[in-house]
Amino acid sequence: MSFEPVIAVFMCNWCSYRGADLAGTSRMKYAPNVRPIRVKCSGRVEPTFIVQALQAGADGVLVLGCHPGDCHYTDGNYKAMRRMALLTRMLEQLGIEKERVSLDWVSASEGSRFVSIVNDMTARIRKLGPLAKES
Amino acid sequence: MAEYEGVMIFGEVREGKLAAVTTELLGCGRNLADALGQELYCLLVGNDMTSLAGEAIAYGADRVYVVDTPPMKDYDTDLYLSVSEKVARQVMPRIVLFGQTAIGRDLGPCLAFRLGTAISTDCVELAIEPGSKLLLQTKPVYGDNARATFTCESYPQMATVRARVMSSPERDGSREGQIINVEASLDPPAVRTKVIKRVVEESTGIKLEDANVVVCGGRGIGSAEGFKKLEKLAEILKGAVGASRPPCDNGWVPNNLLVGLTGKIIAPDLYIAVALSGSSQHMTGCSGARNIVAINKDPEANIFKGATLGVVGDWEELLPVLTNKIEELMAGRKRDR
Amino acid sequence: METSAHPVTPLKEVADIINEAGGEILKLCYQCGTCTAVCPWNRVRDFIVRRIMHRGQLGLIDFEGEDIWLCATCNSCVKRCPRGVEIVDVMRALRRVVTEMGIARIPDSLRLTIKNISATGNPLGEAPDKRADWAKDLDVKPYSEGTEILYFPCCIPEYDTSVRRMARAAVNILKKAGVDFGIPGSRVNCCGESVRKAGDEKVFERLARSNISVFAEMGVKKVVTSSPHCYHTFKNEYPGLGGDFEAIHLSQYLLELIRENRLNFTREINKKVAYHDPCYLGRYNDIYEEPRQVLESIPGLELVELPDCRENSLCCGGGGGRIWMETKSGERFSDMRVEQALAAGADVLAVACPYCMLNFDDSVTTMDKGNFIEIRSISELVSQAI
Amino acid sequence: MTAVRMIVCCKQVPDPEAPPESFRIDPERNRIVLTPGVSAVIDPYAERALEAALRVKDAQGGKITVLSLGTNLLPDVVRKPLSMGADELILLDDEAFAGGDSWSTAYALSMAIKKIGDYDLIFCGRQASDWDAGQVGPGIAEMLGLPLVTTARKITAGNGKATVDKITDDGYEVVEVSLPALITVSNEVGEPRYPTIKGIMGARKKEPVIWKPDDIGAESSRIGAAGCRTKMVKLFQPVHEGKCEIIEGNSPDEAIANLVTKLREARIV
Amino acid sequence: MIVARDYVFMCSEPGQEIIGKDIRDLGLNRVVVAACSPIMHESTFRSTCQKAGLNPYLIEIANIREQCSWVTENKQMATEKAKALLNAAVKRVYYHQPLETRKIPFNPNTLIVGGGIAGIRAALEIADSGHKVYLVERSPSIGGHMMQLDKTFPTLDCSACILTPRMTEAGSHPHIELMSYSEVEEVSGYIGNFKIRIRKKARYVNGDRCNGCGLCQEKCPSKVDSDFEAGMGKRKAIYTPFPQAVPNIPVIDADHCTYFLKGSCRLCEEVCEANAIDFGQEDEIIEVEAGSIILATGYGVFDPAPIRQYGYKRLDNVITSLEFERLVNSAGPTGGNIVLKDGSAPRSVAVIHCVGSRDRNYHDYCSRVCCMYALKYAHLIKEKTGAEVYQYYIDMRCFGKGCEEFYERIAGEGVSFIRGKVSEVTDRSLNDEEKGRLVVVAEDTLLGSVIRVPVDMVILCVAMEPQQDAEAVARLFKISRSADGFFLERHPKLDPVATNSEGIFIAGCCQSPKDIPDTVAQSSAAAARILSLISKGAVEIEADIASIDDKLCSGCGVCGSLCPYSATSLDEEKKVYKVNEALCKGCGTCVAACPVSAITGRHFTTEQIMAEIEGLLI
Repeated sequence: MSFEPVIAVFMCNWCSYRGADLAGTSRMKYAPNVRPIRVKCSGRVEPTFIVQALQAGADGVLVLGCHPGDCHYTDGNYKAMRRMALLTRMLEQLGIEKERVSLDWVSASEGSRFVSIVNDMTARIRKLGPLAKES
Repeated sequence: MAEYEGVMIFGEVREGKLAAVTTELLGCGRNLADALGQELYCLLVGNDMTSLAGEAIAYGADRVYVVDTPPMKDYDTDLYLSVSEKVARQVMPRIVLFGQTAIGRDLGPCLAFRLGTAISTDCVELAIEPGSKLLLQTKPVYGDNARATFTCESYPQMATVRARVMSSPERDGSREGQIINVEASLDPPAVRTKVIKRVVEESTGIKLEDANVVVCGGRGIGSAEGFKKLEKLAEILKGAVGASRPPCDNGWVPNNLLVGLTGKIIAPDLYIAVALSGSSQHMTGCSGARNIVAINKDPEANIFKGATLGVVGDWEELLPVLTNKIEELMAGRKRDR
Repeated sequence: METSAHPVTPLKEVADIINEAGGEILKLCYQCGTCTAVCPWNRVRDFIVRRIMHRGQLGLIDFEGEDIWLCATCNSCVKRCPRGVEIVDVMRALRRVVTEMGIARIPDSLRLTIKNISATGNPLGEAPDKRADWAKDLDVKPYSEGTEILYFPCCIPEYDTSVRRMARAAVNILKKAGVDFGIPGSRVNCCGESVRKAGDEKVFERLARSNISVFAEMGVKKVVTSSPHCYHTFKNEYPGLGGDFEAIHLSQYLLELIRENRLNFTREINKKVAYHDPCYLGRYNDIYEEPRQVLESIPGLELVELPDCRENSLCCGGGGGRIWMETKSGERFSDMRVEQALAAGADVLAVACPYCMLNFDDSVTTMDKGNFIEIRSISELVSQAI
Repeated sequence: MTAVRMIVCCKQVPDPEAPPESFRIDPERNRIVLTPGVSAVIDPYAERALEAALRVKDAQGGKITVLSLGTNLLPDVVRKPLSMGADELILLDDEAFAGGDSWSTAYALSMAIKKIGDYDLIFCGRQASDWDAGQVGPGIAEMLGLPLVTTARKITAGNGKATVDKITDDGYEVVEVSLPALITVSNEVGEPRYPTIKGIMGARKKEPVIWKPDDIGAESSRIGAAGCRTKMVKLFQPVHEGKCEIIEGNSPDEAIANLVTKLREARIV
Repeated sequence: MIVARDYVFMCSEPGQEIIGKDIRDLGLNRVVVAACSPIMHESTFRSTCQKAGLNPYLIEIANIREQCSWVTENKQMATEKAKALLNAAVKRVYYHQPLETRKIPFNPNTLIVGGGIAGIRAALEIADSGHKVYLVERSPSIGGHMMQLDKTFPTLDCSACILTPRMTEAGSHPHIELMSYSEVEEVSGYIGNFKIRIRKKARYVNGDRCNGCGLCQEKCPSKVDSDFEAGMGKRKAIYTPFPQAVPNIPVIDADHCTYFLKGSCRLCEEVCEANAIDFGQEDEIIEVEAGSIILATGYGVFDPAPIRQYGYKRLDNVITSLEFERLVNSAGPTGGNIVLKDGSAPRSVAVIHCVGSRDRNYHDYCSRVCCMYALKYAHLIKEKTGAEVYQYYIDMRCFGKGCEEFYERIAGEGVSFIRGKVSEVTDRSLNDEEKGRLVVVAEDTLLGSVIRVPVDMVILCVAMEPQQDAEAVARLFKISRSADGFFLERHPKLDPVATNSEGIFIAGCCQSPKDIPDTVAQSSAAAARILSLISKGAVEIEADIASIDDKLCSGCGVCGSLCPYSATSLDEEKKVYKVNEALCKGCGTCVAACPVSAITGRHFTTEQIMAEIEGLLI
């Protein structure tokens, strides 16, 4: 059997979580590999959450927020973006491929976009293979 | 196998005369017999054809086996098979040849199987291999994309021969030979087929795709009247008229005469292309022709690329001359017979 | 089918097969008829594209009829479809059903052409080892590793003497510009575009994969094509099958050469030239400007526009395998196009596609307009002026 | 009217419509080499034989068993008769059958037909488009002792006999033949039908029966290459002169005279 | 864990009762519900807990419907995922703390943006109940698109006649502060306490002095295409868009005013007896406060020029529907005469539906009103000119009250209906009949043939589209837009009036294309929602906000610099930062950024999230 990754998805309460809900109410189908975590804003996602997720067994982490400019809290998603840059360096130090973590935008009306992002991510991580866990 | 000796050809009768293919077979059989240093036999089956045995001798047969009886008037597989089997077993020829005709392609294989030997059909070349003295039977295969030469080590060695590939010998009325009448001992239960009706279909104009000769005109013909001249030549050659696209488009000829990739794809023996340039579309339709003769005033025309023989010049001058010459030739040929 | 008096039951199976063959997008069609009304066929005869879409939705396609073979894949309808239905793909799917399942006759000429391409790698069924014969006397080398550019003339100019001139002119230009290039040899196949449009996906894939591996083996990085069909296929369809090289159409490349001052125009062409946008360059790939700019850079040349131009260009009728099929006199788009060019007062109808060239040449001949207008490829015109 | 039990012999051949340039000969091994793009098809004459059988079935009802002998039979190809309306497909598919000639083929087929047993009519193509021999039909008839009608273009069957329009050199004959009988079918029978989608769906559900030499009780010395009575000594491609000979002449008359002479010399006219 | 239960409709009354009973009977101190999305029913279950005496924040929801069972094809995988989700919720709920919500006062003033029929209607509803409304309109007068329309379907009553009384009412209402020629520049705050900055553009006319005599407009030498007349007529550089304008105070269009362009003229100033012209006027920034906001910004009109084959702007007598509205209006530039560019009356007219609507290349959606107004045009054309009318439609959509009946009536008037989308409007003629006319080419899909109809006038029924600045407006008010670009409602069925931003409502065509009755209904609904908020007098604010542990805070100020609401500030005395709970919205940015982890984001604490992560990735 081929490798099936586990992907933790942090979603902001206002846009992306609702976008994911819309995918559900529209009965779209997507990879079952994702594990959703609701936060109020993508700006709340700390790098340690992501590292924790990777350590706890996730092969990839997706952070989804509102589109730039559309943040419910004005600019939380920009802050998430800046934190992402920081995180990338951290991952390098930890020897984790930076492709395993991705930040993207999904609005409340973009159920199908959510689906395609999730599916793409799953495919990408599937290609990368399982994350070598520190023993 | 010393007991198998001589070359036997199966003779066919058309309109009270020896069929053209039979004289061709006699010519070819003669050569084979000479190569073997053996005799040439002709088997004639039919009714009321006493004079023809002599004809067969005049064309080269040494011995003629004649089965002349009313029930044999017309061809019937079972009847003919039983008498030819009888003759073959009796005479034990080394080689048996048929024309590749309706009869030949029916009777030939049946007889071969009945005699427990093999046959090559539709041969275009026959020869005796000098060493083994076996019959080399060459026939086109894969739509004439290739030719194959066969031999067969069982006897008699049999083949059917395509019409018009062998030449008829000159008739020599002074030749002498032996005529042997064979009793047809008919076995009625063996006849399981019955011909109810025979229909001769008048071939009013030969269909383009079936014609052995096609005279094809292009845009240079210029008019429907022009095509009349092509028709005349086609008629003399017992062929059909074709056209490239412009004449069809212009309504000089009906659309079903279109030769080309998008029209009829034909493979006649002779294809005479008159005043047509020979676009690749058109060439695809006629490239199967064995011989292409092109008449065009433009020496650069594409048609010359695919042609075997070409004449550069104005078709209106050349065609009437050609038609006359061919007419003379054909008339002469008729007189020869 | 059209006149069946008894009730016809929609055939879900057929609809499913069409879907499988790649026509699933046709479900979106809401029957507005835009496709019919923009289809050039309807200038010469009825061809109700919309009805085919609806029949396809219900599975009531008439596979025996000629309708499914008419589409010249000019893409006019697709460009305008309000529902984004890829009508050309639907047509392709219908043809696939016929070619793959063998449930109806493929028009003879098309069938033979597909077999030719399949068996010999070119539509004329000519010997593969004669592919480079067109350039025998031109002192051109076959492509070898390390050469910058593969000039890909398309099978038609390579094998059909009547349009050979467009490829020979291109060679002349490339040589004069000092371009390091080579031409395809016997291992290269037809790009497969028309086979694919004719519905033979398998043959297309085989040709494509073969070309891709031959190109890869020879280290081809950049291909300049004469034909928009080859260009489109290399650029948009080969990558999906593993093709990894750059494709550029000759007209684009000529403009590059002109901009880099590698072509020196020494002669004037004092003629009115109308440029005909080929479907596969224009509507498929949005290349409208480069060919015009190349023509405009020729000294003395006056460019005139035809009434149906750019994204509304009138198809020559040669796409989608139509080049291999008979089009009745009076129904040929190329005749209309030549009329348009004549009406526009053009001395030359400039083309950028071998199919267009074949069709227009043919139209000029059958319409007997050879004394009034010339059909010239852009490469010929440039070659003449340098 | 009783249902007619029919057997149709169908051969898989390289597509005869493939262009000549796709044919090459391997002179070493005396074999035809085709480019990979040449597909295999049911021999067009055999397809017409099947069509003739289907028409009998349409008219009188009946059962059609298709019999195919060969090696490397392609499922998609040999299944076609099923989708056209045949009821059953039997394949004689074994390496032992390879390299046969008309004799060994007719033998193997006749053994298979014996095994099938119940039949009224056997159909073959008048010849096959590859070797154009036209012997297998007569051969089977001889081996099974059946009456034979060759080159048929129309067949009606029933009441223990068949009425056949048989093509002759100058027209046709209407022949009555007692059943069982073997008929070879000519192309004049007309275009074979196309499979219907329903037919294709139905055919997908039918599995062909595969018989090996032992299944039909065939002697190994009489099948395949071992059973050949002919030997191919040479296979070659006729040389087509690529060059066109331009006939010259000082006048049109002379040019044409030269042309006609050439034509005559070459025995073209 | 004490108890696990399975029930089909947990959110139903009996379902909730099960939870309540267990809390009471078993003394539960945490509850996990594995059901639908928390967006749907978190508040339901919170109140269930509250009723049963448990703090509402001690519940956690595992979303195993929208984000699990509905989206997963493989049943086994779905079950695995559901297990993980449930496990996470259980792990997380352990760290939940009881939290208290608090109430803050609600400002009863309302801001309404957009003075079309939607804004006017809502403003009147609210103002009539005695509450203050700020009605902000971008153009010089309220009235919106409805003012431009001639007749309204299906009743055919005069649009202006029914609208102007409402405009006047709004203009003079004691509780409505009308701010025309004004635009919102900045919005801050939150439900109950919005602060809005409004730019009042310079009119160069003193509204207090102007008596609306109109002399200035008469004398002004500079003529400009009138937006109101959809380019079919002209106005002056000093103008009111139309005679019934509210307020009836002209504005000077500085871009076209001779004085502003060339430095001299001032004719208007000369003729104004009231001395109302004030070239020195400048834009004014006004700040207002409001508890709630209604966006009624309306729609834009699709420009059909990119559909080149229809010839708009290239061919004379190809006009848009809005242009036709002005052409046919008796107050319009032709006095209501339907005429061609050359002044003659058309003999036949083609009306093309769905121009820019239901078209992937432009807008996917149906604009909903075109079929009906197209029928109205047929009637008006027939009535006024007797010309032949051809309706080119794809589907006739006549679903409103009285609309199907209207369709029937118009059909009876002898209009030709051609089912097919027009492929081309051309002036290239094929015969004498077509010469000099417009030829409409389409497949009549019912006939199954392509037909060419020569006509004199072509009316393009253009799509309604989001206002050009819809994106900027959505950003300004922090609301979302749907895929089509219109403002997104909170729920497509159950809450079409609210947005995802508390306290901000939408009404009319800024939400989606709709006709006048639907617009008015939605406006009234928005007004009702606001009145209910006002009547509560206070707004509950979420408890899940930030708090700073002053023992840990180093006073670095990172939180203050990051907070979009400036909700943290330095306690000068303790030298630590503190949270202003009325301002904090709980986004958690500061929590994530605090270098010494002194800030806790309540209900989304690091422990809670960590526990959830761990639980998810079993």
